[in-house]
Amino acid sequence: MTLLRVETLSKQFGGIAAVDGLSFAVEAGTIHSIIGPNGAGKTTVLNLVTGVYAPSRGAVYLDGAMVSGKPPYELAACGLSRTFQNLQIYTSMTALENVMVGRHLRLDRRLLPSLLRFPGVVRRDEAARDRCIELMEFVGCGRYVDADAASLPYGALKRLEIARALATEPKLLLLDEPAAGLNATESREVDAVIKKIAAQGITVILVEHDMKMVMGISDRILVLNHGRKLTEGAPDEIAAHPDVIAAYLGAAA
Amino acid sequence: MTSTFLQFLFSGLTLGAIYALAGLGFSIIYNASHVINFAQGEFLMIGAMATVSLVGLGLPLELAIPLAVAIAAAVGVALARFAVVPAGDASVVTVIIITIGASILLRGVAQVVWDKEFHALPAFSGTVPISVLGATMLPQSLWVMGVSLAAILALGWFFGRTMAGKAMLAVSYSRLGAQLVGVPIRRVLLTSFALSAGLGAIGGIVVAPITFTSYEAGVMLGLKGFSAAVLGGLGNGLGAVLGGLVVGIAEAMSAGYLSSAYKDATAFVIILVVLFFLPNGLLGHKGSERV
Amino acid sequence: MKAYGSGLRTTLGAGALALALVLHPTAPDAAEPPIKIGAVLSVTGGASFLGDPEKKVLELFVDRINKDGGVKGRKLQLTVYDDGGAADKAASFTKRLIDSDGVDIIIGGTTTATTMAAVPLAEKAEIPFISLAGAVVIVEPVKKWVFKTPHTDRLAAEKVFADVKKRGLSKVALISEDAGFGKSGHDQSVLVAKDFGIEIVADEVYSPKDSDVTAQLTRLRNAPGVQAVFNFGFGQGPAIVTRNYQQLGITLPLYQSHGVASKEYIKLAGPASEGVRLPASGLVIADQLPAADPQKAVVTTFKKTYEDTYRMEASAFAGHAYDGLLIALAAIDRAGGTDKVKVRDEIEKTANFVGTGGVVTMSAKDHMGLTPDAFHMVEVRKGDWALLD
Amino acid sequence: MTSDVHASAAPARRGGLARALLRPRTGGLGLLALVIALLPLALPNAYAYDVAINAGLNAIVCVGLNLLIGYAGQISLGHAAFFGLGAYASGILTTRYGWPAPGALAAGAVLVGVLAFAVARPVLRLKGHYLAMATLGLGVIISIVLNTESWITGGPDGLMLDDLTVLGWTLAGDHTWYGIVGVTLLLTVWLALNLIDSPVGRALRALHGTEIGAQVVGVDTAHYKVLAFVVSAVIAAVAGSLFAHYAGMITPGKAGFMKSVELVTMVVFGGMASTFGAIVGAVSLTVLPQLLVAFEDYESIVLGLIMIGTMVFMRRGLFVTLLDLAKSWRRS
Repeated sequence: MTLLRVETLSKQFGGIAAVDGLSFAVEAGTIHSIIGPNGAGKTTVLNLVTGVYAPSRGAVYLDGAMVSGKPPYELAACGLSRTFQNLQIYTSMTALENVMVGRHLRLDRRLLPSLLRFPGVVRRDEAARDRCIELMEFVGCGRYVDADAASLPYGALKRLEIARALATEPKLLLLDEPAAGLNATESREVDAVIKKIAAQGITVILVEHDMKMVMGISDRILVLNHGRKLTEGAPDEIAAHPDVIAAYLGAAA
Repeated sequence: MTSTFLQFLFSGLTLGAIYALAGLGFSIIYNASHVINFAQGEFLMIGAMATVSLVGLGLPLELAIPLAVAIAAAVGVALARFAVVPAGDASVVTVIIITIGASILLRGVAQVVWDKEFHALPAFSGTVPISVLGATMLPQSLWVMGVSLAAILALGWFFGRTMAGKAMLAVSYSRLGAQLVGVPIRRVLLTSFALSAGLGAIGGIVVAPITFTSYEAGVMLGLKGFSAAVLGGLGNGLGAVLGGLVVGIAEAMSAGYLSSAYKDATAFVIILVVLFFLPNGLLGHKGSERV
Repeated sequence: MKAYGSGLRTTLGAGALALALVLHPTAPDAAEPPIKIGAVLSVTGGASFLGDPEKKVLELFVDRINKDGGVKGRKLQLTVYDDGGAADKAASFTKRLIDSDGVDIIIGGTTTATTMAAVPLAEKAEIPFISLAGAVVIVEPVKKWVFKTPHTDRLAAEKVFADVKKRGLSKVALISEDAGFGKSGHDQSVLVAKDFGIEIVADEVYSPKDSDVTAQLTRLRNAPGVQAVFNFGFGQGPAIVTRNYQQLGITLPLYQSHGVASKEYIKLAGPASEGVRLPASGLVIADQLPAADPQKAVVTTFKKTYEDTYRMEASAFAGHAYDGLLIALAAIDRAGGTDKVKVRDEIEKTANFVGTGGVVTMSAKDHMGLTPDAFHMVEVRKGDWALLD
Repeated sequence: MTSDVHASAAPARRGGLARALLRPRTGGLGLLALVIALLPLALPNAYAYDVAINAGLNAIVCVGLNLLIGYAGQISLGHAAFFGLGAYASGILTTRYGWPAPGALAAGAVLVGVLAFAVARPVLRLKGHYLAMATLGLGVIISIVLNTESWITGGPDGLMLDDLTVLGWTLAGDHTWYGIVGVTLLLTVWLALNLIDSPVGRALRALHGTEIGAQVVGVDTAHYKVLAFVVSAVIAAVAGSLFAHYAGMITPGKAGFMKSVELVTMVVFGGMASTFGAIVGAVSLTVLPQLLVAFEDYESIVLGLIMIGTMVFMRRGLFVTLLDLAKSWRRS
């Protein structure tokens, strides 16, 4: 079953096409990676899919319904969640509170009950707290529960974003370079977390430079170059594809 | 009919040029530090009050003006050195409060050093009105407009052609980037305050024959200057001038055709409407969020 | 009463220095508690050019009277608070004077707004209160504990309209400052215009800090049938009006209010002020008063004392504070102490008191005690005041 | 980052009673109640009560404004206008139309709420200094209307109010007003603390950190900014109503730009994103000018120096910096 379908998607910044007529589809329950050299338009694709940017042309369909043009918070309600290459952490909150914001849509967020602290609000908050602590343990930053987010090391913040994204209970999770800036051990740990997420039935779109990780965990890989699809296929097909090698090695080929 | 309209327009241009001069200083400091200096109006006041008192001491105007500008620039540097630089990377609002504190301090010093009276400077080229198609304008208004124009040209030259100006521009685009290529951030900041205070003082001096001056004169000029700078687009000198003219003409037209009680309100309504459609002002750069 | 009044007049003639001696020639008894005088003035802010001289006057004369032994053998103790022109601060400081400092009498309220904020407090605490602000509302209706020394804006409007009428004109355009003094003056002008058969043909306002009013003046000039213009305001505004008036080449007679009756105005407005008429108190034209004028001695002495000390012109506003202080002290002297009820009664009985603002005779119905005669119509000629009547 | 955030996030059930007492909603609120209850012992006269009541009223506004500035990260240089509108609504409805005071207070709050809601969305699209400009403009426009329409507002001289009567009882006197303001302050603080530690409050703090980061987990950032704006405006309006009845008069100056700046200064001075910091800021900057009167002509010089000094050396505000200092001192 196709969860996400992207059709002739284009995005222009001042006349320059960052993404140009891109089409692809993501099957439910798979790990679908997007790779490509720097400036290929990977992050732009993620921003277009999650509603951070509005597409110049083309459309995005989630579960068959057109969702392009919707703002990110509405897409979150549709089951889309993501992490960021440049971390988007709420630095004035604790680590746990960061994850709890991920529960936003699942909590009583009306003004009056919050102001008057209705018992229902408290009860659901408590439940959310427990759930979020579990999630933090799940991604491997359980020991930072009470810490200020600003005091967390970089690697932990990357996981914290994953936990926050998971807290929304997404159908589709988009990870933007979750291993960037991590050392080898940390990378393997994140690797394992992604596998566990996929095992729970959550579809994952992964943008990553760490080829070892991508080749190891992806069901399917989309290769971008200059905002266009270079090729798409299973990891072993991609590894052998001459265009991919050329693109990565530069114009020499 | 035409002469009435023309009279309102002259009135608006006079006001607009005054606001533009007040607004320019906001832009310079904003460029170098992304600080909104709420003590900017006080620089104008210091320039005018210092000139008044130096003239009172018997100095000729030609000597009093550069001295007063130097005094204001020194105050500007001191403000940057002792209040803004030590604040370092404090939040925007914190720095705003610091500059508000500075404006209170400078007004306090002014009322002790000088007095609480209103003072007038003699008009530079007399007070015989210039008549155009039945409408009149004072020669001093031309001085104000001329100085605004000269300031814009001088700033254009400074930022476009001199090393110090380019360094300042570099800082406005990327603080870190500028630091990496060896721009002395701190000196740029101090220079920007000196420049902005000096320019403010010149503005204060040329408008003093029209508006008079007192230790509190900076409050109104600061507020209007801030409005002009924001309306035009922060960090854009040409924008500040354009913003000043829009506010000034809006006030005069409103006082002339609508209601003198609501002229300030009309100006603010225009500012609000412009900002709703152009959230970064008339000539401001469109900021994009990178994620 | 009469004897006292004339006694005081002679002392004033000899300067405040002699005042205390006549009031009480014996040396003060150290055991006597001081007479506590409180003042809430707008020493800073938009009305600082009113409040600052007021404060200077109170300090100067309290100091002098103390040097000469005080009143009834008791020293004066002055507490001045600066409300910065803000009404709520004035209310707060008035409370402080009453509750914390325990003063015997309050002088001040530089502006109408600050006065009106303090009035209910003084009434409630039953403490004599002498305001230095202009508007009629302060003493109309009469409030038991509240008095004022300056002329009202209504008197000024009446004086101006009488002069307009004398010139055979009847269509007047108003331009007033959009704040306390100007607004109140404007309202009073509109109110009394009818009594003089004067028609208000145009009505414009400006903000206290406006730097150009040519747009408003252009509208006034274009008003049908306009014969004279009357500007009610104080501070820099009237000077800007005057300059813009000349710039536009308007030749109709221009009247200003008593709010700008100081040399400062002529200095700021420059040659544009030639021919401008306004109502002024005797103090403003001290040197031009005929020798026979009852105020001549008082205003000349006051002016000299103040100007010798502070090296700046004694404005009418400084005079209001002087009048307020002396009326208060005279009442305390007559009351034989600081009993608030007695002092209040004595203030109300003030009669033929010659102050800088005019000759004051109060009554239960009149807590100001000045008549239109207290004003002189003056015209600016060659950069100085010329007395018209 | 801040005291409130620290403590509120700590799960109480794991900390037990001692930790619960350190939480702002229990310990902090209790301490505040204690201070309010005991302060009268140290207030020698009516003037001291007056300062305390004004400090309390400012604190109420600042606790609300802090939700917007400190927590949601949106500056407003126009909040005095909402304070003023609340005050004028009370004044006009009770004196000119004979409304009962509680009805007038509620009407003022509703009016301000509706007005704030109407303007909030376009205004809050703006960021940083542009937002500051727009809120400033909004405030100035409102204060000009209050100053000009003297047929109903009394113009520059202001409006006089009668004593507050509720159900036949006349509420007057410093002690009564101290009580009213004290209880209102406690209530406001309780509401603010509740809100901060709720899904709504977390959404506000999240969007302050990063708007895009908040949006992708489902936070409609525009909606929550509007919410914070409206809530803080309504709180300001209520405080304004109380002020008008207490002071017995209201002038346009109370709604003006300078008052707005003063309010923001209080919030930042005490410490942004800290409810108790806002109170400390409001109280310090209400009391300070009263003390500085002793400096006479040098008053504004000293005030300016104190403001600069505090913000340079305690960038995060008086209360927050001192609290952090106390914490690190205790730890070491």
